Amino acid sequence: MSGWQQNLIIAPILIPLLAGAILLFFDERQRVVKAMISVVSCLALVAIAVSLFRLASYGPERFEGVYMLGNWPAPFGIVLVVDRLSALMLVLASILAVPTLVYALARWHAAGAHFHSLFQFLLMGLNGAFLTGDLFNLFVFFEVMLAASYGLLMHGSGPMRVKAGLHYIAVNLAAALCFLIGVSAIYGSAGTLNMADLAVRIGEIEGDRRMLLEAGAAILGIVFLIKAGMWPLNFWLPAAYSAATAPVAGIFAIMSKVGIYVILRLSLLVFGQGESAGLGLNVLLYGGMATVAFGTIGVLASQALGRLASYSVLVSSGTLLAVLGLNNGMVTAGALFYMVSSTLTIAAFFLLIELVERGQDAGASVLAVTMEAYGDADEEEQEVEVGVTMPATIAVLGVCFAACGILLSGLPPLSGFVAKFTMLTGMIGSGVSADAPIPASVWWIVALLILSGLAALISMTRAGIRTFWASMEGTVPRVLVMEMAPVLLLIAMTLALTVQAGPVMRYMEETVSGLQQPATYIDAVINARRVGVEEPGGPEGGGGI
Amino acid sequence: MNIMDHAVDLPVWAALLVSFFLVVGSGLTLIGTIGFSRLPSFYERIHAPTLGTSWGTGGIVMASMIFFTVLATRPVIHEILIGIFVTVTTPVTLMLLARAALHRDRAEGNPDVLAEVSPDEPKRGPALGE
Amino acid sequence: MVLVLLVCLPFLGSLAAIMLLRTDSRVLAARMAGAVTFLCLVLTAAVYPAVRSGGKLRLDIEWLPQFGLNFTLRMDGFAWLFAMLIAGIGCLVVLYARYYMSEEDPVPRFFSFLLAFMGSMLGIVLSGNIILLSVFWELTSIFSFLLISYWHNNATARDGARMALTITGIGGFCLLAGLLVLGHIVGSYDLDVVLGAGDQIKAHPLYLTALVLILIGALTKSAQVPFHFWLPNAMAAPTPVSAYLHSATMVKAGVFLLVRFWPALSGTYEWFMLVGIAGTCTLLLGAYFAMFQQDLKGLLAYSTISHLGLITTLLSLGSPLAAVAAIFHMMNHATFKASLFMAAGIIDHETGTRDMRRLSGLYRYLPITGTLAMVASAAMAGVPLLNGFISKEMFFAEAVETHADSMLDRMLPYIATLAGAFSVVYSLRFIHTVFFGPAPLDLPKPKPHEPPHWMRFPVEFLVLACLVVGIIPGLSIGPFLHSAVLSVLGDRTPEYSLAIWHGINTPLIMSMIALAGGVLLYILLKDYLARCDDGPPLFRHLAGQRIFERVLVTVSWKWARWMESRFGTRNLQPQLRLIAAAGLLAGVVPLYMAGFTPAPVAFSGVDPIFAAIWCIGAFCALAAAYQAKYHRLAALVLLGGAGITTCITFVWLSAPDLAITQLVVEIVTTVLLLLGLRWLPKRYEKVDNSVTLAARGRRFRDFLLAVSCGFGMFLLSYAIMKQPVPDAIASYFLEKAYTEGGGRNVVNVILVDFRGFDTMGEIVVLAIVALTVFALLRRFRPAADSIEKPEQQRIQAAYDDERPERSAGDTVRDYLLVPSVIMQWMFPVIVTFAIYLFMRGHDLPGGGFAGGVTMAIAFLLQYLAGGVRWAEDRLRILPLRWMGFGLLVAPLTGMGAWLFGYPFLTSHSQYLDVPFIGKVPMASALMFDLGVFSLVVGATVLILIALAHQSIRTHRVRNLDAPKAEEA
Amino acid sequence: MSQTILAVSLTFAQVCLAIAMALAALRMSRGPRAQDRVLALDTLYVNSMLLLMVFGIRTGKDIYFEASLVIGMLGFVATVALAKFLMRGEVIE
Amino acid sequence: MELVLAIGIGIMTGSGVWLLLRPRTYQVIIGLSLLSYAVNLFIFAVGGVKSNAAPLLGEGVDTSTLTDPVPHALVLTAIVIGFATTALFLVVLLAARGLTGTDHVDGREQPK
Amino acid sequence: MLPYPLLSASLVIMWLALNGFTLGHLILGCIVAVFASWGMASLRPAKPRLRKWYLLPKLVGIVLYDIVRSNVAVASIILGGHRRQFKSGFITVPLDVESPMALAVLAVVVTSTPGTAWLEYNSLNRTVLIHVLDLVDEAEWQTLIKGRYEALLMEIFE
Ligand code: NA
Ligand code: NA
Repeated sequence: MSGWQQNLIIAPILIPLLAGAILLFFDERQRVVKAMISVVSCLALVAIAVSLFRLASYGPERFEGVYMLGNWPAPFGIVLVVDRLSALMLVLASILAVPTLVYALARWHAAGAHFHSLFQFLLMGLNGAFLTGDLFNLFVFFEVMLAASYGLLMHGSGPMRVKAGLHYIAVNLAAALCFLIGVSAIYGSAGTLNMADLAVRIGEIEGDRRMLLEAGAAILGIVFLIKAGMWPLNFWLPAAYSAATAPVAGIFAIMSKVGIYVILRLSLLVFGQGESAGLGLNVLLYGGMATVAFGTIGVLASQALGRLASYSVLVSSGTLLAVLGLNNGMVTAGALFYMVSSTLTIAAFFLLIELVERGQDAGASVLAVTMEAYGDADEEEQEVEVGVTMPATIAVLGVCFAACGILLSGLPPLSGFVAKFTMLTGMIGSGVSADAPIPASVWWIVALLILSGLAALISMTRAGIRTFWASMEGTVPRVLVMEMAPVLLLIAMTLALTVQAGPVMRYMEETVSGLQQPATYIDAVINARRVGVEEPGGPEGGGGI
Repeated sequence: MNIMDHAVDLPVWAALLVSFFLVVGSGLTLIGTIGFSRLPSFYERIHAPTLGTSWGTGGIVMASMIFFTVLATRPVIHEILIGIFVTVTTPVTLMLLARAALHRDRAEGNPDVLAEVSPDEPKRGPALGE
Repeated sequence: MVLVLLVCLPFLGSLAAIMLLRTDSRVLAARMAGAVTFLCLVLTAAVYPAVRSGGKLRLDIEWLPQFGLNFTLRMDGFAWLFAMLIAGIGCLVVLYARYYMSEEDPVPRFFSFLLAFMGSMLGIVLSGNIILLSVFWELTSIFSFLLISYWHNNATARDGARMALTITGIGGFCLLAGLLVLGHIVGSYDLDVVLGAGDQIKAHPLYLTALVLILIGALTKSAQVPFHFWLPNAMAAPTPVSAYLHSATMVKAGVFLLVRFWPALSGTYEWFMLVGIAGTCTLLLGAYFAMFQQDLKGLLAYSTISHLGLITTLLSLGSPLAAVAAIFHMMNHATFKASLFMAAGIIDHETGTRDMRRLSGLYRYLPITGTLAMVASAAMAGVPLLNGFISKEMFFAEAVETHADSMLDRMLPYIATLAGAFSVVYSLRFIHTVFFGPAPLDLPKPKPHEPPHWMRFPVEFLVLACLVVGIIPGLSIGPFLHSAVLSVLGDRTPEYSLAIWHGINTPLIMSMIALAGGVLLYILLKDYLARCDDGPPLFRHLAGQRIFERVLVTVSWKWARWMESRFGTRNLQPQLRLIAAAGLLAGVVPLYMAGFTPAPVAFSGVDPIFAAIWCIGAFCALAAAYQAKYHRLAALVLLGGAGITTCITFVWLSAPDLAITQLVVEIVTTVLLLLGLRWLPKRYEKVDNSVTLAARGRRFRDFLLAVSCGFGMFLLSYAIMKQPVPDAIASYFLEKAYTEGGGRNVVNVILVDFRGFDTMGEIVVLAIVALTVFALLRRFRPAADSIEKPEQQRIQAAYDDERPERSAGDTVRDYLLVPSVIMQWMFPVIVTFAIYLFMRGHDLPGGGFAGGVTMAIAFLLQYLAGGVRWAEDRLRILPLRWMGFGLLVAPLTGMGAWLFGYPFLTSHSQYLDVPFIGKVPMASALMFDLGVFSLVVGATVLILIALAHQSIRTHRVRNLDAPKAEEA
Repeated sequence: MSQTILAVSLTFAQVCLAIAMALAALRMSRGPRAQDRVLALDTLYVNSMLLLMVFGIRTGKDIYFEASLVIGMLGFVATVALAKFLMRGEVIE
Repeated sequence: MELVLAIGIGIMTGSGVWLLLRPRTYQVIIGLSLLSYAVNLFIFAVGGVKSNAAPLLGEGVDTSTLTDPVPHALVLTAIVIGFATTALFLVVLLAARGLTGTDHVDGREQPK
Repeated sequence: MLPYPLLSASLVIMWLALNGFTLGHLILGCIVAVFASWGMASLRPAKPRLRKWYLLPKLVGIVLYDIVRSNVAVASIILGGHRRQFKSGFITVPLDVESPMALAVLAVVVTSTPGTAWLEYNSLNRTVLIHVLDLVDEAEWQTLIKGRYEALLMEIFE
């Protein structure tokens, strides 16, 4: 490994880390400086993620996407791996970060201490989880991400957030313990922590050790299912996501996707072939379906927009899980598209909700009451009246809301439709040969997908009518351009996804075909060359400089 | 006990000395703890563990020092730090705890406990029972 | 290119219109919309030569080619005819709306939606890819929603729009699924391919599935029974919208689809039955309902339903002639129904009501409009010399002649005649009630008069069309119809003639019966109709709308809420229970499925002392679990016992590093929990021991779960420990730690070098937590019962107060006088020890983390000894600086390797030979560890001190509250 | 010879200390008062420290020494905090 | 040794899980602490347990006789993270108690 | 530079005891000790004035001896608990020393000696409450503490 391109791989982790650390040296009152550091970091992340995305799309022949930390060879040291999938996730995370951060700058970043540091660390955790090729290191980055998310969830304090935070933390601590048990059971039975090495070794493990390995993997799987929000392990999610401040909920949209990412990664890399192939696919399939059903119910049952959005997260996760459970390349490619689209959608929706509800008297007064009762008057920064009443505010909000509704229910012309269409085509459409019988489970998924879309449609119209036409009479919410622009940007991205569906889907298909050939990944990791070392074995005196 | 292979080179006198200190140290500690579990009142129990923290620790520290010094044929004295720190810190614990107990007993009006001495009644006062 | 322009122009126009934010730009918006629609009309007309006699225009733009979804536009004769209809009537509607819409309405928005809707509709008819078709299909649903709800302050409009969207949305989703199945059968979504694969489709086992799904789509859109009820409710829309949506476009989309897929799907028994039943029911019920409407637009709406039923019925027959009739009637219906809607709109506009019970004798005010309406109504009733007559004749003919042996088929002529009679009744009623009879009383707008000419012009034009087509069908519509029919039926195109007069035949007799019967029936019903409530007898209470809304509310709200609470929870305990159970299952099921047999339990080699220590540890753990509810301090102390057992285990089993770390963490954790304990409520054992049976049950279940989890972990850990240690990566570390990592303590070398990246992440976690704790505590408010000083302090303060010789705080001062001296003197000692632990980490047990925590304990001890004020008066720790420094040093050390061309965190280890001193280890890893040390100190101190500060903060809060309480 | 002598005395010492720990643990759970429990914890700490030192002699390695030293030097901090909590109801004022 | 350790891990897990399912926040935090002991020991145990074979390199130490250092490193990381999260959980439960007035995990007393 | 020379020296000795004696560690130990005593200085403790520090070993000797003696005494009380009756009790001892450092040393001495426990010091009337396990004669204990330890301490400090 060599060249500056190689060092780009670690940049998505280091940049937010350094930014977060530097931010600690500034006082809370130096808000502008803090905001600037944060924004610059996020923009740099976008640039780097996009470059990595381009590099990864060249394929492993032209870009060696393995970074050996400390120059230690693969199964021993920790490696970071950039392939199409991780590059995609990096891009998604970073382009989600910019609008949510900008949105937060309007008011929310001042609602508590250390918002920017926590935000940066969250990005660090996300990027690390996407990049790492090591199971335990994955745990560490999970914890980084989660720890930051705890802080961000409770950013702004208040009883709802703290209560939700308590549940969220308790659940995630239990999950973290499972994570540790799973990883160590895998280490105890396979003797390695490196994912690629594990994929190699799993073929050689026999008998009892294999069973223990599978037990460990299953326990590990529970963690990712909790994170992804699979029913019945997902009750924490609506409470947490709907309690968080808008920008935080916005960036949280990608957090449940981390679980999905890991499941996708591990199931195809380690459990893609061999004796343990397909471990737990049925759990994904039926669990995913149950999740979609539960999410759909929740979407219908939600009166508050925040909960509606949170349940949409579950629908999105459930869809992905169920669809991944089918283990069908074409569908998986569609699922990746869906993941990107739904993440952007949900983020946009969370951001939008706050603006919309700002116009509603009830919500506003509740907020005011909590602020008064629980805010710490003497230390709290004065709540600045932000936003001006623009004539077109309602119109723009309405258009955005409609766009979100269209996206959530999978109606054309936005990317939600393309996403559903691609998945459905792989399940029941022209992607399946006319002679191939379609199993019942697929029909169930199709039915659930359609019903969930319908539920979103019903709920969103209900909510939209209530907020825009029935109760917003006369009151125009004060909204800053700085808050509106991020929402518009996110929606514009879904529009771009629709227009560029062809190239994007081609990337997704290549991603999936890459995942389906784990040998490439494994070779890249195991045979990655150390700097300044001719042969494996190392020079005299150690890997010194 | 093949685990003691490293002690092959230890002279018998040293072994005896080490054993002596070990037995004394651990024995005193045990006695102290027995006292701790058998003595009837807290103020009596508070004395018992000091057997362990004084010569209980001292004995084992000595044993360890002798053992490693003889074995390594150079003075190994870092164990003495343990002795010093235990000696210095145990009183802190005991004082604070005993005083806490005293406070509680007084607050509860326990008649067995000596009240705080006021200048006008220099010796034994009645229990703080109000 | 023309095709793209046709589809895109309306959308561009729509965008442009919405940009006209100023609502007073009414005329401008209308002009632009008019221009756009007219341009579309001209463009469509211009391409006629290309589609004449079976020609086709086609344009392919790649969109998602690998999934068979392309932006394919395709225009054949049928599409052309429809496009003409859409653009033509669109033009007229725009013109009409220019006058219809009032000053207060935000008109640009209206035209924007209308244009977008028109674009979507054009998209449907021009789609050459069936998925693209469904895209535009859904767009029409969305824009029709916006159009119907245009007057959104009106609750009826909102409800109607929502219902329309829900029904057509459901249909749209089904249609998409059906089209996907169609694609699955055919292997392509290209319309031409699909249309060419009719036999293959009909033979496929999924034919019925596809058919049903597609039919749901088509029938919902066309408002066919039983999905018809949305249409009347959509009448809350502005009349131009109704005129457009419910004559030429929206509802026609459904029958358009049936015609479009007619070659591919029709001709089977299933098709006949499904489409036929829906069609005939709609035909009859629609007409029946229409008779009893009191709302003008409601009447027209139900008549629309009925006429669409007619078209559907025609299509169900599967005969080519019937298809011709269907296409023809689509055109005819569009013309007369659009004109009728506009006429109704004029009446509404002029009189302020649409209620037929209030309208009467308007002919004297609106003679021209009245005449026009009469002609259009006659067309609707199927009176000869008008276009409606011809297509109805064709329908009667087909009803008689087609035979697909079934009950339905035998009944069809009678149904057709009856429906014909009904249509005569409602047409007659429309005219008679509104225009004849006495002058109207108490109209909302008392002086109705003829509208401006250009508002009436569309009606005139359409009525003219009715007449022209009705009188000279072959010359007017003939060629265009023929090219449309040709493009649908291809070589199955039958011989047909559009003549008015075919001699006296069965259809003519049927027509006569219907006309006569209709007139008779109207005379009979007249008086009843003038008084009755809105809605048909028998079915008045069976309002589809109400049923739908009730079902929707029940399913989507009541059931959903019930199920949400049934299958979800907002409580923590069930969630944790589920996680524990899931973890247990995940661990057990794979083992059970694979037939795992645990290794036999071996008692040999058990060190009795070790076993004894674990007895103590287990005892402590159990006792802690038992005591945690009421005896918190006891639980904490017992937890310490379990901790020390863990620590001894680490030592016993060769992990001195772990033991040290565990110990220091243990100490800090204890202090931490104690700091927290002060803010928790007092809990007394006696208070709540009335345990219900249910609670006992829950406890027993939890107990079982806990025991199972414990047993599971026992099995798992025993099994793994008993496995021969696999050829792990460990040997590499053991071999390279010294030679390449430059340290003898392999664990530490792993931590700061081999896996230093983990450590970096770990310190970030610590930093994050510290920041979060800090942020959270800044807003901390203790509960009411914790605000007060602890009981002990109050007693001691009171004691000090009581004695004259004592002053406040004497007790605590004396209490700490002697201990604090020792605690202070321990400070430098512990600091030295912390540095020692840090320095030697690389070679022997210790390291940055243990050193850092030890350092933090040194600080903590001073807080314990002297209190917050005393300590902070002397030690200015600035934890954030320590943290920031640590967080920078660790990665910067790692980045140092870049300077030499090595990857991040590559360590540099060397023993520097310093004179007199000897070899000094100079690993860059030490620098990294310094970062760890610094961060750990900062974070630990920050957490502890932030918590400790709450005590003095609440004193301040208490002081602030005190005056308030006095005032109150 | 020395091995035997040491083996016997080490075993004796370990048994004594283990019993001592057990007694302390019993007191810890029995109480009756909080200060008994805290004192028991402190005793348990000290006994563990001694046990670890004996273990060090038994293995002949002084790498376990730090663990004992940590207990000896820092173990009292937890007890101090507990005691202060009992006395003042608050650890840091 | 394995047996003793495994039983110990089992008992700590059982106690921890029991407490984790209790309604009071303090019980939960003690449960989490017990569970993290159990899990740390489990991680530690998977490398195989050996007495007197600490992974410290010295002159003439046969590396093959030493224990697997990897789990040790993992446990160290786990201890740190466990400490951090315990601290956080504590503060959050205090904040929740302050805001809701109860120490029930759901922020309100459950009906019996 | 060196606010507490004796402390610094002790820390250097501690450092060397921990690390073993090498020149490098001597230097490093000195650096650490200086650093640590600066830390101590920042706490601003009441600075002890050691007058006759050479008497310290004497004190240590006496105390060690007493501890041995009382170890035996207390052990016999515990082991013979049922056979031998003993009576424990509180005694109040008026003290003359005032230096907190000296008081601390006295407390350490009293508490380290099994059989006596330092309970509370009253700074107002300068008395200390001591609990004695085997209290036969109160006055004897008072003279023991005052005469045997306090006098020596008064000599050493101030
Ligand atoms: Na007083
Ligand atoms: Na004593």
